[in-house]
Amino acid sequence: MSDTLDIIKKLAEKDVNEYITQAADEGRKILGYMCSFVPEEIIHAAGMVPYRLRAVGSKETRLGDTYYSAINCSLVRHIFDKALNSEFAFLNGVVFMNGCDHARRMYDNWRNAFQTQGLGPEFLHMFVAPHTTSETSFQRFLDELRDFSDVLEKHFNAALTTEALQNSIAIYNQRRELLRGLNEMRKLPEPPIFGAEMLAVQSAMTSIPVENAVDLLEQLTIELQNRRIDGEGKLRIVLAGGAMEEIEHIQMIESCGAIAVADNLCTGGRRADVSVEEYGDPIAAVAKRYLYEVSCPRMIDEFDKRSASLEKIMKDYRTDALITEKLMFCDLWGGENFLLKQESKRLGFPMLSLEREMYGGGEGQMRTRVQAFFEMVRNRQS
Amino acid sequence: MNNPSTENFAISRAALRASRFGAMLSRYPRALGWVRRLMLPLAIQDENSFNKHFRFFILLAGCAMSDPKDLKALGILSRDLNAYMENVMDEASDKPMVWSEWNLSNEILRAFDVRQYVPETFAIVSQMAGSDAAVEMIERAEEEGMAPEHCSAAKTAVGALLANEAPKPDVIISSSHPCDSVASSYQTLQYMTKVPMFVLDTPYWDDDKSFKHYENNLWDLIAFLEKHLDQKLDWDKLREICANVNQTNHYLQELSEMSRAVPSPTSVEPLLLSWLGRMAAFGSPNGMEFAELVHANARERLRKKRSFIEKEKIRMIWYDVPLVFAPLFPWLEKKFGAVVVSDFMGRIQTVPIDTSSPETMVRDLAKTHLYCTMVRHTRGPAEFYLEEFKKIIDEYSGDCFIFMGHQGCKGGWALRKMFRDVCREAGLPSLFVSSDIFDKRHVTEEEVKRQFEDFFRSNGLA
Amino acid sequence: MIVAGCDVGSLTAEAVILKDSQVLTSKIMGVRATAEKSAVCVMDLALAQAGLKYSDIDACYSTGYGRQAIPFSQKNISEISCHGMGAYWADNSIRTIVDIGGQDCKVISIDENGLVQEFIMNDKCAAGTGRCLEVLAKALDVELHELGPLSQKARKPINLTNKCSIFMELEVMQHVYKKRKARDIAAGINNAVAKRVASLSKSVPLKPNFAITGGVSKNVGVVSRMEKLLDVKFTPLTVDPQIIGALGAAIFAQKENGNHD
Amino acid sequence: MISAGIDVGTRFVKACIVKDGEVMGWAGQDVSRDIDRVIAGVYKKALEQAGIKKRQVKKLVSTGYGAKLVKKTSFTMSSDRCAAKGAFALDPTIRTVLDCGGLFLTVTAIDEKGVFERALSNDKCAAGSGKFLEMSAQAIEIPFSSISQYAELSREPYVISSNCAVFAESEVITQVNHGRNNTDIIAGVLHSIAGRAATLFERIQAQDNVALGGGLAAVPAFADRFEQMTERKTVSLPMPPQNFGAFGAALMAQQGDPFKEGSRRK
Repeated sequence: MSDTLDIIKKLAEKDVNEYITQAADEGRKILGYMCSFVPEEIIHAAGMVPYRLRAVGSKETRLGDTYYSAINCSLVRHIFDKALNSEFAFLNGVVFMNGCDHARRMYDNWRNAFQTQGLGPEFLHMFVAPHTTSETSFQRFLDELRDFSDVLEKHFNAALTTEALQNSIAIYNQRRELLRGLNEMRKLPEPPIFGAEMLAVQSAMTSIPVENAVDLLEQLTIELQNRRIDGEGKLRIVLAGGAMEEIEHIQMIESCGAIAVADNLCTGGRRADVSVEEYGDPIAAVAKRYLYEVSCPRMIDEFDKRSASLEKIMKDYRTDALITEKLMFCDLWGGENFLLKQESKRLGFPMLSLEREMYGGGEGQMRTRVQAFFEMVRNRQS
Repeated sequence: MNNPSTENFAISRAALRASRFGAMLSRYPRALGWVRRLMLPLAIQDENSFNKHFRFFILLAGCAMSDPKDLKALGILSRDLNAYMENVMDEASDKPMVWSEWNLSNEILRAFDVRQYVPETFAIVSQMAGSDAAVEMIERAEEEGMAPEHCSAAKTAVGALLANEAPKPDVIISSSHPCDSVASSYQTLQYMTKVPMFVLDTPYWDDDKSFKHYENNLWDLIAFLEKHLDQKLDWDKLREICANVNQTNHYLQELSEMSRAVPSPTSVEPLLLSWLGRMAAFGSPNGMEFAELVHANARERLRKKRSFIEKEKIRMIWYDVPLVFAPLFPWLEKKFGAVVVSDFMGRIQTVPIDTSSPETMVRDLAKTHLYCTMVRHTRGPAEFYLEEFKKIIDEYSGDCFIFMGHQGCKGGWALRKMFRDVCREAGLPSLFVSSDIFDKRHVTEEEVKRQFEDFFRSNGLA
Repeated sequence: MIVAGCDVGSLTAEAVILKDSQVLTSKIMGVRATAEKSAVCVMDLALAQAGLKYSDIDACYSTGYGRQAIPFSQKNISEISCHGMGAYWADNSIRTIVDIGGQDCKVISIDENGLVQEFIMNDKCAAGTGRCLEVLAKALDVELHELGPLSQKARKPINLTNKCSIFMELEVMQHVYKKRKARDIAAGINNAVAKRVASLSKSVPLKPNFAITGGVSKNVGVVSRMEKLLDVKFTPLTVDPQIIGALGAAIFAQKENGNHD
Repeated sequence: MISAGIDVGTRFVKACIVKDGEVMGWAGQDVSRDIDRVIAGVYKKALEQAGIKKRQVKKLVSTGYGAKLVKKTSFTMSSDRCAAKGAFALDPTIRTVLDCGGLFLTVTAIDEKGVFERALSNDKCAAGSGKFLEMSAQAIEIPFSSISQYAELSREPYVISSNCAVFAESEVITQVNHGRNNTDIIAGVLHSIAGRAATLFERIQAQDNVALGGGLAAVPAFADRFEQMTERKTVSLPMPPQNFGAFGAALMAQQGDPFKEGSRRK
């Protein structure tokens, strides 16, 4: 029994938690953001708390649909629905990113709602990241990070010093190191934590101040030392995909006879444990980490690297199979699925693609597919 | 499934034959104009095995263009189009083959000694073959596991590759505009062809930093091409092309402005054709001549206060164009006297290129690329669409707005509310049709027509 | 040894009892309010027919949508594995099974032991399922079982272009209103469904021999069209295609519990 | 003057006979393969009810999805406009009409003179339509007429958010297998359809008063849920909601040239 894990799981189930309220009470500003490319360190260095927007708790997309259409991704529809329902009223600002077409349009829609319906907050910023990893793109990204720092300084009257940024990098690296430690344990034949639980941990970590995250992760690491999941007869799988919040979904997969020991999910462990270099120009170090390490299908020139990194994960974590998770209408993961399928044929690992809508149900069909897939993997192994 | 045709370029060859036939016909524009006029009532009926060929003929004979002079211009354009297709299919050529994305205007490529292929335009080429090849290619790609949500143009590109309809590339050029679909499908094309690919990173904003960034990208592209093609860029040739482009753009831009007149002396068709020209004839003497001619014809009509279509009753502003339902335009014209006075696809809004030095050329090319249709709107914030839209509403005396939404365009669909708000403020009735530019499976022609009819009726336009 | 398999699907529930690798009895019935009730009911019927009691069954496995909710089963196995195994048992030369059920369709590739090697199941859209056929048949105003024979007589099948089965229904209605012949529309419907399933099969290696199961396998129109599209011949199975799932479950029960003879 | 309106929808055909703005008779029937006979039959029934002869009808106007199937009409008119017309004639305080039909949800805004302002339809998706409710009710074996009674018993509606009506149906079956009450399921289905209607309602920025038309509006539980969601009261009109279209069409016929009204062109 792990107390900290239970605390963390509770955190993942809600969007507002006591840590965030406490930080707000202490006068810290909370800045919402949408995508893994948004540099948390810079927000933190400006004295604010970065907070990742999630769809958790959303039951419908009624208001979101007044802006978005039925061919838009259910994640953004849920999140924007929550926004229109004033469920993100505790935020002092939101940073959007040109991650994908659905998400980047939220910048437009939110501004429109701000103008027409007075939907807060006032600070709505578009953070732009390149789609390629060329030197030219790197320089542009560096520039964008500097501009972002300036904007934050100006708007929130904050002083974003080099020293502050170095400190922020250090504490975020601490969080990453702890996650790395947990991931090491997941490589064991008897991992201490289920994939569903790990997703909860990762989701929770982006919804609380990093200082609390480090504390919780430290306790969790200690508690998990003695926790073991019986891996006997269970397949070890890796999950890949875009945004994934539904803990129950991974529980369903694991209940079919598997443990998810690693993931490359947007809202999960995708490169979450890769640190920022702590020497040299801190902004450049941040730029390097975010541009080169958050490999997402939106980066057009990096598929080989993504594939190699997935292959390495599969080897390091000794996984039996890959399950990809895609939200309906996601062009980027649609393409990535296709490529991974080709890779799975080339490299000979079993792969299953699942498609779903955020909190959209469909468990029955999904379970049949997963169970049959696991049976198939076992048949192939024997 | 049906056995894949082993013959390479089967569809493209058929398209070329048809296009040559069209070019031949356009040598007798007056006669063609009459035949067209007589046959049009048949073509605007629903598609069945009987009139499929009629419709195909109408499409070849200039869609809704009826002025013989315009048909002559089409003939000029089709020369380059034919040359483009011949080039694509010329497997014996030892010139390197470069694939370049639809939205990239390709002046720089033309200044190299290469053959060029625009993967997405296969959908248009296949339509010229008078067949449902586009849908076949889409199905082909989907069967192979391509994501159904991808833009149908991207799916056709992949399908064409699978069906041996695409030439083998030596290099690929892509970019991150206009949408995720492109970003994703080019990774697929690169994976399947395993050749070097250069990706231009499209900036989001319209500020100096963004233009500079794109300009740097173009310099990178030139370095990349010089390295992989083992050639030097011919700057003199580029200068000549840029000069032609300036002229062409000047004509087309004026042409799109002329639609402000009531009745409109021109419509979306010449502009769309110029768009097709973008792939085959941009910066070429023929392309320029085409632009000059359609421009002169429209000016002539403007002077005489004559309308482009027979009886102009409804002036429509369009969002996107349903290429798959090309006979829709003649139908709208005949039945309702409806003419497209402005749209986001055909509208040319750009800057002249300063040809005085390589630096100025690359600097201004960067701008022209970013001001290119679709790229101009999709890459940035909603204002890029809406400000232009408001201007169109102010200037073009439109009666209604048609949002012929396209399934691939998630970013556009996400802005639907704002488009609607603008329309409401302007008191402009709006129709939102869910369709697809190349995929007939999404909605039938009958259904689209029904929606149009209801919409015109409801709003007292017809 | 006596084993049983129970398949509770979305529309029907089936039970099969095997004794020493021979089918002792099989039962099919429409589903009841809950999966549990359906299972108990159909198994009661099967047991009664065979003159057996629950305690006589050495092992019972379950499959189908309701597979988790069946009280008397020791293990549940996905219907994909069961269909593979069931078809293999009926004819051990079968390597590819196309199953078109009410709510879904799947293509299954099995190895020389009847075990699943590869499979695909529709997840994008329900067009290409039995339910879709049912809806379209209703729009055409014919019974589901008439659709196959009717389509065989078609001369000029219509072309249904729509992707969504609900909107396909409107398309069918439009053709009806235009007075197209019912047989041509029926053929159009069957072709559309066959095409959907055929395109799904592309992602699975198609190895001979082929079998087609599920309710739609009774529709000759779809089956013959599929054969044409995939360029294959389906081997007729000696077992009622509807009990294949339950049969597969029973065989798994036997394999995993029997003394390896 | 006596006029008639026929509304050929995706699920039902309705006919209405009107004399000087007063309803004389109306009838409705399911669509079926022999649509011509259905239309003729419905028309005949309506005439019988009105107690008049066919030739007494001066003008006939058709509307709805299959408006063109009606022969000898004076003209056809879009259903959004007819429904609005019908509702406004019954109650001139109406500013918004939400027509919830078999496959399409349409919301229409009208001004204080009853002039059509704008209309919106749902996205091309059947999951928010009467068809979906019908299919779900069938799947859990609830007769369409008692949907409301069942839905009222629900304590914890299970909300289905799937985008595909057929898949949503299999989701319904899965939930039944998980032992969920059919009352919760039908309430959930109603909830999700009402949600889509409410979205449309939001989109058009609807003004009071509001009238619900179409077959779905005849399901009281649907109307209740819709009211709860939008926090508005809908006006109940002295006519079955399925009939607004046919009634409006008949009124249009009385009015003569319909295209003058509300025309934006100078």
